[in-house]
Amino acid sequence: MSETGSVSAFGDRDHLLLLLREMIRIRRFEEKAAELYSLGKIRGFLHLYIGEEAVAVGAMQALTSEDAIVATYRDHGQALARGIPPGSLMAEMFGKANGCSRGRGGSMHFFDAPRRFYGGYAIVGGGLPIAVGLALADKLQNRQRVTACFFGDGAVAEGEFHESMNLAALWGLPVLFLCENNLYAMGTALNRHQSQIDISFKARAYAIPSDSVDGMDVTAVEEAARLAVQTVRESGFPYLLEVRAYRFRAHSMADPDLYRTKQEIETWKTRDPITTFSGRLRGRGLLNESDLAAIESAVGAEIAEAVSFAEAGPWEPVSELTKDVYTAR
Amino acid sequence: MSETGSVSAFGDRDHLLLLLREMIRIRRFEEKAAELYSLGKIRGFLHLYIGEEAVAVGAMQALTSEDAIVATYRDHGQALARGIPPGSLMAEMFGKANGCSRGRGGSMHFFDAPRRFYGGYAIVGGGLPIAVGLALADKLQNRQRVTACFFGDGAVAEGEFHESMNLAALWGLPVLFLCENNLYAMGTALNRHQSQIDISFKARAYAIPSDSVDGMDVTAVEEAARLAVQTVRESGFPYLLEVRAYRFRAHSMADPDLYRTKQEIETWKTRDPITTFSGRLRGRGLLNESDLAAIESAVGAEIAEAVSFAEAGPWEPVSELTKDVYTAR
Amino acid sequence: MPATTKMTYREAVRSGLREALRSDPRVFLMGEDVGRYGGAFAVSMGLLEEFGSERIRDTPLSESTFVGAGIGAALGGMRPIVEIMTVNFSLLALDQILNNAATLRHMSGGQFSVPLVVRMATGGGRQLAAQHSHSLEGWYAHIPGIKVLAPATVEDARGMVLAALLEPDPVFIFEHATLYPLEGDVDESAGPPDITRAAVRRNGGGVTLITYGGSLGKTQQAAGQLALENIGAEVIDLRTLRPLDTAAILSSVGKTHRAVVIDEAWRTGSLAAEISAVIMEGAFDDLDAPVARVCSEEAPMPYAKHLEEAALPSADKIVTAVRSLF
Amino acid sequence: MPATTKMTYREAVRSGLREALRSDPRVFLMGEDVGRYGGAFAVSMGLLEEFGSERIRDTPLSESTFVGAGIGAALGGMRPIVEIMTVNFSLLALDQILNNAATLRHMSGGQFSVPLVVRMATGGGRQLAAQHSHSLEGWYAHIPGIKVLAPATVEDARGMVLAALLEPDPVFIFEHATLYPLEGDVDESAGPPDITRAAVRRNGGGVTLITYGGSLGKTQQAAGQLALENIGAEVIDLRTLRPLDTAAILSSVGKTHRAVVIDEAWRTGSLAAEISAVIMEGAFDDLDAPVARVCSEEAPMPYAKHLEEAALPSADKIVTAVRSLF
Ligand SMILES: Cc1ncc(C[n+]2csc(CCOP(=O)(O)OP(=O)(O)O)c2C)c(N)n1
Ligand SMILES: Cc1ncc(C[n+]2csc(CCOP(=O)(O)OP(=O)(O)O)c2C)c(N)n1
Ligand SMILES: [Mg+2]
Ligand SMILES: [Mg+2]
Repeated sequence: MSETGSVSAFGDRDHLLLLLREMIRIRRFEEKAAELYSLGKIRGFLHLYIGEEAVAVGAMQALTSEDAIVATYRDHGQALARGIPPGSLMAEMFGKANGCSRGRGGSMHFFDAPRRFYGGYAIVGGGLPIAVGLALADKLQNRQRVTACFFGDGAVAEGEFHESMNLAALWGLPVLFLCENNLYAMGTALNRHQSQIDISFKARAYAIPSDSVDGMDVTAVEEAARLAVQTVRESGFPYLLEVRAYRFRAHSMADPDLYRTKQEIETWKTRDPITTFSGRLRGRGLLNESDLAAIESAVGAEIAEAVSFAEAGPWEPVSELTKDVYTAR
Repeated sequence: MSETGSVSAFGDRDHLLLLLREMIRIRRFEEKAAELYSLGKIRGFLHLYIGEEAVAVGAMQALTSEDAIVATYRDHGQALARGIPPGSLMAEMFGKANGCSRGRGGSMHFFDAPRRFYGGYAIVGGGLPIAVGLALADKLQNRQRVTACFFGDGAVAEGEFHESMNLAALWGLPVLFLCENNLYAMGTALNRHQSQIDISFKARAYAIPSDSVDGMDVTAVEEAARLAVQTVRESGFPYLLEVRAYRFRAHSMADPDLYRTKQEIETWKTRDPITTFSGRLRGRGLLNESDLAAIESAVGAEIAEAVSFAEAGPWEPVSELTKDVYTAR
Repeated sequence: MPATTKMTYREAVRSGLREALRSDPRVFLMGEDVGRYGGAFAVSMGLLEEFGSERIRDTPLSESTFVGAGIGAALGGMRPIVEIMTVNFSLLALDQILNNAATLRHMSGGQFSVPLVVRMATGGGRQLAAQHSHSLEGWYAHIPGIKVLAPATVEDARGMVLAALLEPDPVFIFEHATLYPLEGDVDESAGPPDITRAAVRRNGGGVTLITYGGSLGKTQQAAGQLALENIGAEVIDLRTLRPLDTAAILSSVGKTHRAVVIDEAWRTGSLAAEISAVIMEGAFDDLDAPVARVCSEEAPMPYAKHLEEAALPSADKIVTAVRSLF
Repeated sequence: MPATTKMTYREAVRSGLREALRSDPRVFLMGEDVGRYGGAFAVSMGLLEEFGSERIRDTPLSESTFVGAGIGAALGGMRPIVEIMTVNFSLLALDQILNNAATLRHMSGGQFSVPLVVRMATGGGRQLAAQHSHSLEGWYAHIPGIKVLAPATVEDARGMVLAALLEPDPVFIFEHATLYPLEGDVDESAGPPDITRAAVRRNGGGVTLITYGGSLGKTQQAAGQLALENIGAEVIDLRTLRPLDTAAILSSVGKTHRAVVIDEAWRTGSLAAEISAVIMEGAFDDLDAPVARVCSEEAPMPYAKHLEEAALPSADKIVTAVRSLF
């Protein structure tokens, strides 16, 4: 039970409860998604974020609605924390036309133009150049926006990580590179895919400022993200933030999870970002059982509603299969 | 006129004269190639190494005939220093069947199996993974060989540089990554293609040992290369050697060379690796005019012979165009 | 009669890999998660335990480099088998494939050869959407200097691994991801099959259905339906997509006078177009009707099941296409 | 009558770029050496001086990332023109092209669009050997979600830049490197051409010759030779390779009853195969002879001049192919 996490650094109790609620929303949303996957309501690949909720929730606090997000295939947490309605996400996973991508993307490809959520990318590393380009567009149009680009530790091995870091730094582009280091790329542990495992250190090869932070501690992530975003916004220069976390579930629903020990997973679970944070809040008298019950019940209702929204949603007509391959003229 | 270069570090006068002769061979070979290009005897792309002779000559001293070479499209110097007969190279550039690649590769694609010269690669960065694989084959077969991989500063920006460094270090593969940093990638200066211009420093992102050395000083290059190769051979681990040099000629015969000043070129020419080295040898009484004349005349004869060899070579019959697309069974 | 074993396509590939690893010390397997994880499709499950981490090598996410390293290792005397998890990620390695693997022998005047085997899963049908459902075999079949195999049966899944390793040049094996659970009987003592020949999977005189890989099942199904309509469909499984066994195609068309090509790729510029052109050039006078193509709709693959189904070839679409020729 | 100016193909592209840069502040150009160097083919010479380094951006050697950055910049409201020095290097960016540029509009349910223009030099014929002589337009034409243009004339070289920038979706322009010195008359006041239509470059009733880009000259030459043999060749310049103007192809074949497709790519799996299949499907009954293809030999391109010439299509080969149809 970590006692190092700061609890009151970011404003008032309302904000702290918001952080907690946001993490719980993601957790419950995904537990429901897993259940619906078993029922065959959701298909394809499903990558759960459970255990990593503090990363997206902490990071999103630092961004404004003007900023842009580039996400990964593990994008439920990123999308929910960004404020995309859970109904729209659930409907997407059902493949319904009221989904955030009209049911065409599924779990891996959430898009939401109003919230500047530029998509979950399923080719590992594929989102980084996109983020560089979005930031370039901002720079060329003299907008003080930040583009936050999420990617995993596995993506760091891809050439595009290297190219994107170099280009963003060379051109002075406002990108927050946010590495969700959960110690595994599928079944391959960090030290078996990186010859040098300190990811934030790698930023020096590009003269990019960087930091790393405990991703199991939501306020620590928020603090680090605020500093990072502020640095990017003021300097117009990129920044690499490595957030060290752990996924409690398998890589995807298809993964038998044979490459790590139960013991390792259990040890990490003692650092569950939700229970440790709610424990800290409780310990400081900021949260009691009824607060938690209220949160859980509101979240439960929200998710039930999301499922109903998805269930009720229409299927895109087959006649529209090729619609939007090109813009209608 | 640099006085810092060591002159006698590597053995006797014979060796020092060999270094000089090797550089002169490359210089004269390329001057002849440029002339033959104007005459239309050589076509396609021609990338001259003039100014960078000390790099290949110094580096090759450290390698044995068992070691492997992966070269670039700017491969004349690399090939000559490796000991491929100039006739075979010249014939290749003529497109003749007695060329080192049967006339199919031209200037950019020299190959020579007996000397383990695995080709000039014309896709920038494309040779690095090949070198990693050659080293992997050595490791898996318990051979104590080194694979030396040449590439330019421009290649450092490509994703394959990053991926190859990581993989070679992760797997502990005996690759000498040899970056010929001549400050330009075509018309783009180092500081306009790299956000952080210290190339040898980048090795730290992979926990790879590295060094950088003055590429205008042949004995300095030899010394650094010997240390690097010894390290690789003993450790079975990769090493990055950055060799800082300058090309006196344009990028290729097609390049009007508008992106750098005459002044800059002239300043670098005062550090010509051949004249400075012969000056140093002379200053220490190791070289006199007749030695130099003898070298020049031997080299001149060798190159004249190479041209004759090329001129006399046969054309590959058109009927063999598709030969060796696949192995004949 | 040889003893056969019932196994899945997945197990058959593994059986081929195991035999190759046992019989030739130069053979090794590398790719993302082929070791500890057991392979994204569980193909290599157990191989790490049997052969150790020197020969079953997990790679970082670096497709261009580990494919290039496979080329280099082949140049260096090894017989690497590289697994690219799926064809979708092979785009990142396409430069190494087209510019190095495919050129080195020819460009070096025959001095060097690249005996490399690359395996990858391919195809759609699993609701994986636009970035994970490609069928790019046709692109690979365009490249001189490489060979392209597409095992459609459990037997070929095993045998083609062995056959590929006998080749002195780069071979690419495309395993359709929906086939992994498919069951069949395999003779594990059989040697490598002849990969120069297409296979006639069903005889018929009324129409030739030409297909490969993941579409064979749908095509067989369509042939069954057509039989009920008294149309005898001959089903050709191309097996090797480069070089094509054009003789097999032309001889069947010479008999049936009609042909439909079934290919999961997008229609325009598909391998199906090549087959159509080959028939145009080699059997024009034999044709009683134009060669038809059943391919995927020209759109990024949608996630939703009904849309994906509508996008892909199906037995019904094949039957409809055949009917249109009469 | 509009005033025309004599200029090279290279200058015509530059003229198009300059007009685009002048008229729309969202337009910018990026790529390797487009600035200080003036472009590997001198296309962008002078643009850095006129428009400054914010709008004429030299990139590091990072094809995947600067193409991806073009996609991102397009998403962000700009109108990027990305130059990939040559098609040979575009393989390194193909993942971004196929998986991102081509999919984002569809996959996002129409929310996002990618108004990106990518230009690249293509083709062989300059003795640049196996890694620098590719013709991969056919691969690009396979990709739904993008458009593919191949200007074969000096006028189109200029006009297509302007037309591409009017498109809301990604457009790829292939400039055959041997065309840059070609001279022609251009009306610089002309607006963007209609890129939905192929062009009939020569009328004739005896055979349809279908080609594009760098092969138009050879095809015209062949048509001239055929005229001497009293074969009237109609020459169709496809201009847009995706989507294809099939109506133009079919209507000409409906008239001539014979067709030859000329395409510098390797034959198997070429765009020429697609054209042949399109004619098979749309004009089977019109054909008096099978559609023939004149493509490159299936080998990595050799450096030696006589071998390269033997590998590439030529006017002679076209004439021979046409003769074989009679
Ligand atoms: C280019 C590419 N190669 C392989 C894959 C298959 N794959 C999907 S996720 C994954 C692991 C990625 O790990 P990481 O970047 O750490 O993200 P995480 O899943 O841990 O969030 C792999 C190998 C892919 N999607 N893209
Ligand atoms: C992938 C790729 N992109 C672009 C090119 C075109 N090109 C050829 S050489 C070159 C510059 C390379 O610079 P560097 O690596 O520093 O080598 P140098 O020429 O200076 O020896 C470029 C851009 C190429 N051959 N390959
Ligand atoms: Mg991870
Ligand atoms: Mg350089």
